Amino acid sequence: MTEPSLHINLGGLAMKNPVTVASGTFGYGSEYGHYFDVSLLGAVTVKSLSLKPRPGNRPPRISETPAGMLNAIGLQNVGIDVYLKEKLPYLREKNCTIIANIYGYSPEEYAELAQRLEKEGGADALEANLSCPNVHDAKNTCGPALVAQSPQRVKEYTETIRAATSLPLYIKLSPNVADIREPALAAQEGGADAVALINTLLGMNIDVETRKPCLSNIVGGLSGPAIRPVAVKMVWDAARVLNIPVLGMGGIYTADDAIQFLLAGATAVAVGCASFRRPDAALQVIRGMRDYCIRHGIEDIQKLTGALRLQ
Amino acid sequence: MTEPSLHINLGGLAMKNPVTVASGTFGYGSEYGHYFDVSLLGAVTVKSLSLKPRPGNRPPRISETPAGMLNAIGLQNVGIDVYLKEKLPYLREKNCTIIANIYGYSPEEYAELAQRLEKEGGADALEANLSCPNVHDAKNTCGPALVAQSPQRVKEYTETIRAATSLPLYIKLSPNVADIREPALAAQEGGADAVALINTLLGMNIDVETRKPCLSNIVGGLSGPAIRPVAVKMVWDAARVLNIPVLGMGGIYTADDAIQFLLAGATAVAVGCASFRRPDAALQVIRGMRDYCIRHGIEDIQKLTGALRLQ
Amino acid sequence: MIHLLDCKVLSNDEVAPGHRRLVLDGKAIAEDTCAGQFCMLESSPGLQPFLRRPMSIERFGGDSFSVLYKIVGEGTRLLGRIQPGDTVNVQGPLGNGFSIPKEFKRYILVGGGIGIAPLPGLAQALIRETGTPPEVILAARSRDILLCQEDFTRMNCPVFLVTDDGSAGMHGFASNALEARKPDKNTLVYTCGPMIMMGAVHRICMENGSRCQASLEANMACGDGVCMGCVVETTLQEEFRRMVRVCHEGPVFDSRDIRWNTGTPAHD
Amino acid sequence: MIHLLDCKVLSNDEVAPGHRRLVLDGKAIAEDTCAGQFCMLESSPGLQPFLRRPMSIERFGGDSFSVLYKIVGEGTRLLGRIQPGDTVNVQGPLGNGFSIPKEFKRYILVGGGIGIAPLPGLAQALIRETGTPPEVILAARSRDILLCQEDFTRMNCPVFLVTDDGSAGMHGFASNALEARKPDKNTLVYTCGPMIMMGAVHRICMENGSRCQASLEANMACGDGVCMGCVVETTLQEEFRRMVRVCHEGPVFDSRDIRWNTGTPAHD
Ligand SMILES: Cc1cc2nc3c(=O)[nH]c(=O)nc-3n(C[C@H](O)[C@H](O)[C@H](O)COP(=O)(O)OP(=O)(O)OC[C@H]3O[C@@H](n4cnc5c(N)ncnc54)[C@H](O)[C@@H]3O)c2cc1C
Ligand SMILES: Cc1cc2nc3c(=O)[nH]c(=O)nc-3n(C[C@H](O)[C@H](O)[C@H](O)COP(=O)(O)OP(=O)(O)OC[C@H]3O[C@@H](n4cnc5c(N)ncnc54)[C@H](O)[C@@H]3O)c2cc1C
Ligand SMILES: Cc1cc2nc3c(=O)[nH]c(=O)nc-3n(C[C@H](O)[C@H](O)[C@H](O)COP(=O)(O)O)c2cc1C
Ligand SMILES: Cc1cc2nc3c(=O)[nH]c(=O)nc-3n(C[C@H](O)[C@H](O)[C@H](O)COP(=O)(O)O)c2cc1C
Ligand code: FES
Ligand code: FES
Repeated sequence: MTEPSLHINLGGLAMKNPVTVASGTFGYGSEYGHYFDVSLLGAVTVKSLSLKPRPGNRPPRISETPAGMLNAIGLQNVGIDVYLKEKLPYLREKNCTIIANIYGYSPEEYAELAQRLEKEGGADALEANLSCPNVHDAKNTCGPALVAQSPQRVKEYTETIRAATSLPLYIKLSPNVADIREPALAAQEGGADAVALINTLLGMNIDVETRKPCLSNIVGGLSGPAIRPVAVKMVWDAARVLNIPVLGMGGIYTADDAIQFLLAGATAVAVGCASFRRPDAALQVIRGMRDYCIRHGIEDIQKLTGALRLQ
Repeated sequence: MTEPSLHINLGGLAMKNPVTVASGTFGYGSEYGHYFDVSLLGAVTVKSLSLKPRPGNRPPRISETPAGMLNAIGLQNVGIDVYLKEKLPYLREKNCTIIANIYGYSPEEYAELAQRLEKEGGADALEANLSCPNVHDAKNTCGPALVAQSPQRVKEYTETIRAATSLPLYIKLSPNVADIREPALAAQEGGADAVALINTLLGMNIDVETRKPCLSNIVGGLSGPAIRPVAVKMVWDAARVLNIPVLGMGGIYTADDAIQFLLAGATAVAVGCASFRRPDAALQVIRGMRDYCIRHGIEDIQKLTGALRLQ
Repeated sequence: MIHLLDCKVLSNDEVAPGHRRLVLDGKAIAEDTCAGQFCMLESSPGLQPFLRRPMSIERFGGDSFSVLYKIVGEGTRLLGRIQPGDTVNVQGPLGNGFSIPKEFKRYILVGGGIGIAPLPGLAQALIRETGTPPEVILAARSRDILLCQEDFTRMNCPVFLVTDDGSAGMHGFASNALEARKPDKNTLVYTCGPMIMMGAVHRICMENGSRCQASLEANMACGDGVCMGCVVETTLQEEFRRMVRVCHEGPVFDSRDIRWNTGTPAHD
Repeated sequence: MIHLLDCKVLSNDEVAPGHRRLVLDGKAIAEDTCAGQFCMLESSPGLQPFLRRPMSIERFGGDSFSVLYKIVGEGTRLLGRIQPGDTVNVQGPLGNGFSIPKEFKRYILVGGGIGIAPLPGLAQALIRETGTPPEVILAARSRDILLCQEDFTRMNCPVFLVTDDGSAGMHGFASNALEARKPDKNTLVYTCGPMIMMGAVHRICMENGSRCQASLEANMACGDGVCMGCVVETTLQEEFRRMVRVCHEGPVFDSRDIRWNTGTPAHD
């Protein structure tokens, strides 16, 4: 059989295959360059960028859990200036497709980040992280603290960012909601080109010998294979009501995992903390998807999106 | 050192130790009688009872996931009449403390179940399951479908059931909410004696070879060690704002897991699908908690509730 | 009586490509089991996989019993790595085995693939109860995975082979082979194998007025009647018996009680 | 150069109660490593545990290298069950090892418990670079887990033992033994062991004007500078260097750069 087409288009971004990496799990791309040619990825998604560098939370920041991990990094990142000067050149030289994930303290900060990244050629698409569970102080938060938990705020933030850029704009949402369709539709109404699902689930781990939380921030975000069923369900829910595509993620480790997300309705997927376990996990996912297409006689991988059989 | 006291009181119910089993994972108690003396449990919580017997959902109903499982049983149960006639005598003869979990289609059905169970001596406490993810048809639901996802409805249901019984009343809540404190406080306001956290997380698994959902109901509830960090976090959130105790559950497999829940603020815990893996899991949890108390010089296990060290 | 035992591994040898026999030291289980019952094995002491694996008890007697398994996924792959001397936690025997009513003239066993596992034990019991070795139809994809053939020939059972690819015996399916054996209303057929095969065997039996006992498979969590996860749909009228548990009411059912043409059985 | 290799297991023997040495065939890693670097091992091919385990590279040379490990939890327990001939996936060498400035007169190695692992390799490098065997303080809870003693005596290093329970050498802690050796401003101390021990060693060094390189531990997810999970707090002023990655800027740090009295280091 002929080589299957793996090309997809994610809300205006042409990708040579449906696989990117999840923000925060692949650094700025170059870190994994010694394991494989990162330009083979459909896109490289970089760690959340903020206007100023951020030191992040105090350690310990990670804790292992059954088939997963908690993190409370707190968005430690180099900031947009260093990114543009020191990290971007590698990605551009390699000819990578770049999704820049952004984080701000207000709609205006997001807008400024978007504007600068577009103007200075820092990204081919933007993913606005409205759902980081680790930048608030667990001891003091009260009420739904994430923008992504309020459809109204998702819409406002999206509109503001939308107005600032013509790059493809993805809104990254949190699974810590009663109904993922509400913030997803709000992002669509606000002008997003796609939604990215899911960020980590809020979680907590305690060392019973010391009786202390395993993370200095007390709570963190749960990722890894453990959460995959939750993520697939949310993609399935959202994809059926949206007109814009879904970038699916959460626990993808193998090509089969990734294909579950496509069948549930995702147009593209991101490999997250699986890269920590297998630095070339994303590459293996791409290869496995290609093999799956050949084995199942699928000429164009886009045919898999939403192709769940209910009968 | 002297034998530690494991006694606790869960919203009016005296339990000889803080360990019960999660509804739906221990049948009606007698099933596990050939593995150990089930009266050693702090309490036996029985499978959700409805007014009429229910056949449940079509198979397949379970699907394994990383460090967990999905189920979509759909509350297959013998109904309250058969329970009272055929199941209860075993538990009473064994002298078990009984928590009867109830499920109805309306507040009135819950109230009727509560009333009959109290009148006919069918329970020492009641747990109202307002959070079963498997009794709705995934294809047709729209909007938050669970009572437990609406604080307003939680309060109404709780009030109605409260008015019908003087038994200790626990309200079992769903993790599929943005902020667990809202339904927890609503249950408290409605007159609950405790809240039970958490029911399963909504999830989905797909067989990529057949492209079909692994469950005939498409979506199901995720349980097992995979969800433990999510459950501990919710217990921690709820316990800090409630005046009533919390019955914690979700992924408990070992005594250490159970102690995490106590430290996070639970007064008692339930061992769920771990019993499928190890029929005597709950017994081992009790033994391990006792050993922990001895090792740590804790004379009264109630001292562990909320004893997380934040410094 | 159901036991929960740490069993010492006596051997774990390959018997055909991708198929192994795990022999376990476990007197209590060996003594209390009968043909067609199964056990739940821990495929690893860790959390992955989380659930036990259901396996038919193949041979049993004395202090030990065996399971014959096919490596299909993570759990069976881990089972395959177990060494003699290791310990495996086993829960069993579980479920209801085959029953042996005496009023039939012919007994035919139809095993497909790894579904053969409980049938040698059944043949032995039939010989004991009826005095006559049953006829045996062994079906497999191809010749190298036709299992247990010698067990049956040793018991003097007439054995009929059938393979999907014609590499041994008749070319075709188990149901074709059964049809060729002309079962009649004095025939009791026992079958274990893929659902699709058993459905076909059931239909041949119905067409010929034979009776059929089928040993079903289903995804299981507890294996012990508790979780309600392993049900199959029946043809029974009472609402209450519309869904029966493979682990508890089964795994062996009268094939007439099963709704064979239902939507998505777990493994077809 | 960092490699991702499937390494064949050459041996995996117990060296002390609860401690083993895993010797792996892996030329690329053996060639590219230097004392104090580490690797990330898969403790099992399955999903549990999910993360790799960081382990110092102990011995290296020719085609193979080893890790010396203590069994503390699930991951190391699984490592302990690995058999010669099995394959382990290894990522490494990672991090920055010890550096050997030549301006010091005395070099003292202080290893506590399993923290001894990278020190024989360091002693060898010091002998190569400075011509003199360094002094070595070996600390452990009790005599039966004092590791690698022969490695040092074979290299003619003066070895000073210290145990918590007095069962061998001096009775006390590593820092007491170091104090007794009277380090001065011409002394460079290298230390690896529990955080609490290294903090005490650091203080003794500061009190005596010595320099100290400490090899830190932290929970790690990627081991390779990506996840930002393994940071420790530094005393450095620049906001940007307030948190440094143990896996990338470390694991070896100048002890003055580390904030030793901070709240909850992962393992103290
Ligand atoms: C009563 C009974 C008796 C059985 N006897 C045997 C036997 O003697 N020899 C043998 O090789 N197999 C037998 N099976 C099938 C065996 O249980 C599965 O092949 C095995 O569970 C697959 O596990 P895995 O991890 O390798 O595969 P995976 O596909 O990775 O398993 C994923 C999940 O699906 C379940 N599953 C997968 N295949 C089956 C199946 N065919 N039936 C039930 N659940 C399945 C697993 O238990 C697990 O929960 C029996 C099944 C049942 C219900
Ligand atoms: C750079 C570095 C080098 C190391 N070198 C060695 C060595 O040579 N020999 C040796 O025996 N140990 C070494 N360790 C510690 C070793 O990594 C842990 O003992 C091991 O990860 C424990 O895993 P476990 O599953 O057995 O324990 P568990 O306690 O079950 O592990 C749970 C989680 O905590 C992490 N963890 C537990 N203890 C430690 C620890 N002390 N340091 C870091 N993470 C930990 C694990 O990686 C895992 O994510 C080193 C650690 C680091 C960071
Ligand atoms: C260590 C770590 C750091 C992360 N940092 C970010 C981040 O900076 N921005 C963001 O949007 N998501 C971040 N995430 C979330 C991931 O992008 C992803 O949504 C999540 O981990 C679920 O996918 P996974 O289970 O495949 O890892 C981070 C996740 C991890 C594990
Ligand atoms: C097979 C199965 C059936 C269940 N049935 C019920 C039920 O009838 N009523 C109920 O309130 N919860 C039910 N639950 C949810 C459990 O009581 C528990 O809340 C959940 O499984 C989380 O705990 P665990 O991870 O320890 O299993 C069921 C769970 C499983 C796995
Ligand atoms: S597997 Fe649980 S009831 Fe059958
Ligand atoms: S472990 Fe990931 S940055 Fe160090």
